[in-house]
Amino acid sequence: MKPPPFEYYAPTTVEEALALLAEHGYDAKPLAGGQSLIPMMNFRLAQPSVLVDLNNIPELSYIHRDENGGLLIGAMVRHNMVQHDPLIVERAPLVHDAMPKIGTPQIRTRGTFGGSLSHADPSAELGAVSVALNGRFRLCNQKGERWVPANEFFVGLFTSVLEPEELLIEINLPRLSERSGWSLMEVARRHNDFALIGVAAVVSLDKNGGCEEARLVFMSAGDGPVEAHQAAELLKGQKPTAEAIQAAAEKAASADIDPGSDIHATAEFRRHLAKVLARRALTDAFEHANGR
Amino acid sequence: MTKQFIGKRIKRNEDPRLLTGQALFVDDVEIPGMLHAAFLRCDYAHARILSIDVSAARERPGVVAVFTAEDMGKDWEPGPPLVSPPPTLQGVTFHSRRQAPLVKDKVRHAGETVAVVIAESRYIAEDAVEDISVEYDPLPVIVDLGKALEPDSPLVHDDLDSNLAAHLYQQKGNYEAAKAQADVVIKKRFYLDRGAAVAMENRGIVAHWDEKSKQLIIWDTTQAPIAIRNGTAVRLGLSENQVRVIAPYIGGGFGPKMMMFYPEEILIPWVSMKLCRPVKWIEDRRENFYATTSEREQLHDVEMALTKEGRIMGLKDDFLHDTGAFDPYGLTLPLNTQCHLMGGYDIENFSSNCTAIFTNKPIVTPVRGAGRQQGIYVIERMVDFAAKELAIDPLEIRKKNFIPPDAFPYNNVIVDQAFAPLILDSGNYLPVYEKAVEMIGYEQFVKEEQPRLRAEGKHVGIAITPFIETTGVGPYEGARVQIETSGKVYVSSGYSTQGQGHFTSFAQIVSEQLGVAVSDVRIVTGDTAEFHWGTGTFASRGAVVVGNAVHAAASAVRQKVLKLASKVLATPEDALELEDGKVRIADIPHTSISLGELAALANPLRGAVEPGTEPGLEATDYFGPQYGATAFGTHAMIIEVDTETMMIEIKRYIAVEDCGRVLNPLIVDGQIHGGVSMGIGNAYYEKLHFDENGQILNASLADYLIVTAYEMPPRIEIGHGETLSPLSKLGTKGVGEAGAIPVPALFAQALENALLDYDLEILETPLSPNRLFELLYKS
Amino acid sequence: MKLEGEYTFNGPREEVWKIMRDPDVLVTALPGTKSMKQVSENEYDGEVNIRIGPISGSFNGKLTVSNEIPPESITLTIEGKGKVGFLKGAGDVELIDRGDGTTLMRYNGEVQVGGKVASVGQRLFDTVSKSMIKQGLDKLNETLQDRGVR
Amino acid sequence: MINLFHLSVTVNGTLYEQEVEPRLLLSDFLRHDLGLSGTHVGCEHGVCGACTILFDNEPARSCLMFAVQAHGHKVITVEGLGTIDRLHPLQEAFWEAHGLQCGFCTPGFLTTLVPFLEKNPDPSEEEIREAISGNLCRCTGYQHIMDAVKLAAEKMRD
Repeated sequence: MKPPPFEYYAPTTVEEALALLAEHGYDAKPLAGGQSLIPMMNFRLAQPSVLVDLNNIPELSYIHRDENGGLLIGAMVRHNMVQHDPLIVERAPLVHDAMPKIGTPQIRTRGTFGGSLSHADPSAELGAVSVALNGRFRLCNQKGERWVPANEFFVGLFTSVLEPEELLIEINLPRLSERSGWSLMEVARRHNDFALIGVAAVVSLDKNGGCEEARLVFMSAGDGPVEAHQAAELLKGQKPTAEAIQAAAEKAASADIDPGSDIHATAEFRRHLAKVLARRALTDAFEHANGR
Repeated sequence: MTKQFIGKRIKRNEDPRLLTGQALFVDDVEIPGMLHAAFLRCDYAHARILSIDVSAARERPGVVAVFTAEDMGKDWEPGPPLVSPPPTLQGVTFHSRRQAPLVKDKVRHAGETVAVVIAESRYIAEDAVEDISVEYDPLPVIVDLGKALEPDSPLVHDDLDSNLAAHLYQQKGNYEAAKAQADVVIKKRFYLDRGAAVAMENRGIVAHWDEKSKQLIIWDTTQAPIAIRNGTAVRLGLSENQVRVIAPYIGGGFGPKMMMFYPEEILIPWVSMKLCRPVKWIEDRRENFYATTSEREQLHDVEMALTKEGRIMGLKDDFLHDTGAFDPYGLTLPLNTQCHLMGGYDIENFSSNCTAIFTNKPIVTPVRGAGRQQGIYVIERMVDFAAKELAIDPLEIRKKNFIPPDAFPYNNVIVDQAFAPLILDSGNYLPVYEKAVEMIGYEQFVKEEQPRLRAEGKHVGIAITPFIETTGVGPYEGARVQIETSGKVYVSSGYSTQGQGHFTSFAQIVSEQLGVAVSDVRIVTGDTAEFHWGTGTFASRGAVVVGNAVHAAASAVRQKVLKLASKVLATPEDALELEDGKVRIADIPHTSISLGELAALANPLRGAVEPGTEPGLEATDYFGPQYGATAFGTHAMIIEVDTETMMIEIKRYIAVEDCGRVLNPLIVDGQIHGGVSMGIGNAYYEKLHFDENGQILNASLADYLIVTAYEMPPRIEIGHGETLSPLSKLGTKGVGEAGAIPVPALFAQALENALLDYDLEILETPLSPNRLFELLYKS
Repeated sequence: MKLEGEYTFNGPREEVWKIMRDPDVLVTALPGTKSMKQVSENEYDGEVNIRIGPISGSFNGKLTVSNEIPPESITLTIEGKGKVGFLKGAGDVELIDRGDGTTLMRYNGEVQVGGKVASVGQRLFDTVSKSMIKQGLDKLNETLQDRGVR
Repeated sequence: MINLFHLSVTVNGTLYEQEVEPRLLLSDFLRHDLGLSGTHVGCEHGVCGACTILFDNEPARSCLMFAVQAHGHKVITVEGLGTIDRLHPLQEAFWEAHGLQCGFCTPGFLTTLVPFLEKNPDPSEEEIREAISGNLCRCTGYQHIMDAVKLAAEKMRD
């Protein structure tokens, strides 16, 4: 199992990288952590003729505060750096919770935040998490940049709005509002496997303890992160009682998601799991919210 | 003689090299000028080859040669059968169909080799494989065991009138008569699906034909180097002494590395001779799922006849066995299954038809457990259902039916995989069983803990499953033991090792005889230049068959040592003792001579050697048992099930084993741990998913789920019984496969117990969260 | 793998039928189709390059049309083969005149994938086939609009 | 059109300079070009963990990196941990606790665990399980490996 031949470039600045992508366009593939791309190349399912290696671009590796109490994360920050970063713990605890669920310890030392998002795998944690957190992505090409909300970034299986000559440069995660809570839950065959179903929940409470906003985003439930809008609508303004949560979970599982079947789980089993996890995650998230 | 070494937890001789990356595995062999092979394997499971165009591949820079079946000319010939059916059985039908090195006419399972590319690097070889274009005529595919005998089923082998590969019938007593007198007869159908062995090291071969010396050296990840040597010599028209097969350190075997002949095992040496260049082929992981054998698919229709008190009067089991597209391994697996269908129980009447079936799936040969897991699954499930039906405590019904200690040797009448009568040599089952019951705290759990946890809404279950393992079968193994003038001992055997700790446990046997440190005994296995005779590593037989051969040879050397020393020290032999690498006079320890000095004296440069004496302190001996030694064990488990997510957690795991004399408890424990982990995989994680086209839908380690540290119980608590086998001096029995054998039956019992309120009836393995969901929510 | 579903075209049945049976339209509609040429009345040979993110594979194959009852129903059979594996499938397509100028398509079929793609990519099949069918039908619908059908 | 790349990498303290094809996997470079065959290859799709090496002191899958990517970096393989006469405490612990059988997966466990134990001198059962969750072993059932890690932690503490 050896990868096919390709041309290799190792730019040291974003400018160089964008120039190379512009030059080679559709045939080129940016190489971030490579933990998803290289297996596909070893299987020869992916045969890019040009690789633009982003691992030598220091300017893409940082975690900063933004002026609104949120975070700015460089696309090439590696998972294990995120996992142990105090700023992440303080300002994006949901991301912190997600980290141990991503791949394996060895994958996390190479895999990158931006690489995972750009790969747009529907079972990836970070996609669902950044949608749940209302994240925004900064995409650049040679001509300039654009900001895309996370929930508009993913357009299909392994497919995002990224154009061939474009790079995801930076991720912005806004700070959670007061009295908000979060939860991330997954069911997987083995500890490290892709989730059969996973869900990220972010909720906030109004001053009367009612649900101000709820965002429920599923993994492995469609061709990208799947946001349960109808379930969220049900909860809005409601007191987060067990009944309200159950109703929302059922709505999410029956109406909001469109899971597929594979050898590990039928669509039916996935819907069942989605209902269970949505209930558990919402309950957990509202408890968090009440806790502060 | 005091046991100084045998039975001690001694750390392994082989480890320092393995721990520092200094051990030689097949893919570590580097020879100047070595070429690399990659195979074109057919995607279709059943297809006629219309044409093959390799021209583009041949033209690619770096490609040295490309071979198809046509190019092999008269050298093309299907591999020899590994095991023929038992001559001792009457009325056996057996259609021997063997895999070819490269497919000529039609492909019979996905992954069969169609062409081989030889290039300067593996990378280029794989590029060139993509250059080859083959025109196929895809044929209808038969995958389903239950449908393969239907008249309209596609035929795997056109020259046969059905997909029946073999049929054999075995019986004991008269089942029908017993059934007529029974109070109750229970009927069930069980389906057991296929899993893979997944040794962490894939297969690999390096062949080096040296044109000048006319020597062929083969490094092969085989469990049977001697047989490979002999077969290769015949196939390539060489004398056995021109072929040296080396099975170096091997990254796990678990059965499938014992198969003659894998197409690659014929081809790579053949190519090396054709090109007069060393050639390396290393199987990749995806290839491994198609090209390496796997096991366990069977369909059982079972009847059990009992008295209302729960005595088993008879058992009838007619089953189908999937043998894949070919049957080089004969009837070993079905025979093993039949030999375990009665478990450790005293059952007077038994009747079993086994029908082996050809399907368009990869070849089936033994995988750790080797047909035994299926037999134990069936009998233990049946006993569970019987207990339920008769409202007898599941522990009581088992105790009631165990073969009593005074009934050994117990003749089960039918024949085993070695075609020897299935005689259970020895055993004392009840204490082992009760030890497991006690270790898991059965009483306390069912009386207090379980009700309390159930009240909290938790679904917790307990299970206790006994089993037997027929081990240590013949025909024979041998060993040569030699004391070198350095005082160190050198031992060779035709056996091969895949991590079982042979270099240590065999050394302990030698140390016991010769009084040398275990670390001073150097064992060499798996090199046909070091020892000429042997069969192979299978059937949990190392400690029994090789162990006793080593013991015999070492005692012979001990006699030579004593004889010579008594002359040198002018002391009668019975006054001498072997200790610390010296021979001492028992009463005056400071008067001694080292084994090294004796070895030198035994091989003098001058002077006369007495007539009749051989030079050197060396002996070769062999051991072949009349029949196998049967081990016994009982595993117990406490499990918790989340009935919403179908996630399971094994809270406790007990394994009590009686494998006769334990040579090294550390190693035995390790064998049990490993077996159990594979068994847990077979119960809930591991399944080869074939679609209706014979495609494996999970031919990667991302989708074929072998357990990680997380899926294992917190601890496997191990207990031991020690009923020595009367069949050998050491009294050893095998334990290599034991751990895996009872687990699926145990797991099913535990699930049913945890999910009492759902009234589950589990008739299949492996299960999965998805399958459990269907069982719980769709029935 | 089973494939079944419904799709609504904003156009009359006859028009939908027409574009469905027009190879030039199909080339643009079937995702990744590079070429398609009619080899007999009911057979088309084509080359398809399926690309899903970094994964790509080209298949040479045949599309066969049978049980044709214009403009109501048709059976499509595909067979393709490439370096990454093979695929074969058959499906019945039914067009129902909604009577309001729109047409309901019902499709029901089975597709099977083999080779490398099948053995390591199975978790993606369902999602891939769903999205490819949707892409294709959306494209057809667009063409329908472009042709100014209303 | 194969463009060779100049690779300069420090492996186990030795600087190696070599021209390599971009597609050459780091695992193959270490094993076959440098002859450091202690790094084993079990799946080549990043699941089994046998090929784990230390890349700038972090455990990484060498089958999921190209050799060119190691340019200017520091790699440590199992050969760099200890020698037969001077075993690393972790290697000693694996030996004493029988933490290996066929030994094929072992180098990957060792390279994964060395930095882990440096960061976690007194790890809990759960932390150890997590640490080795990316390494598959078919022989041991992991129990003796868990024992070995605890033993190694003790050894490394004093």
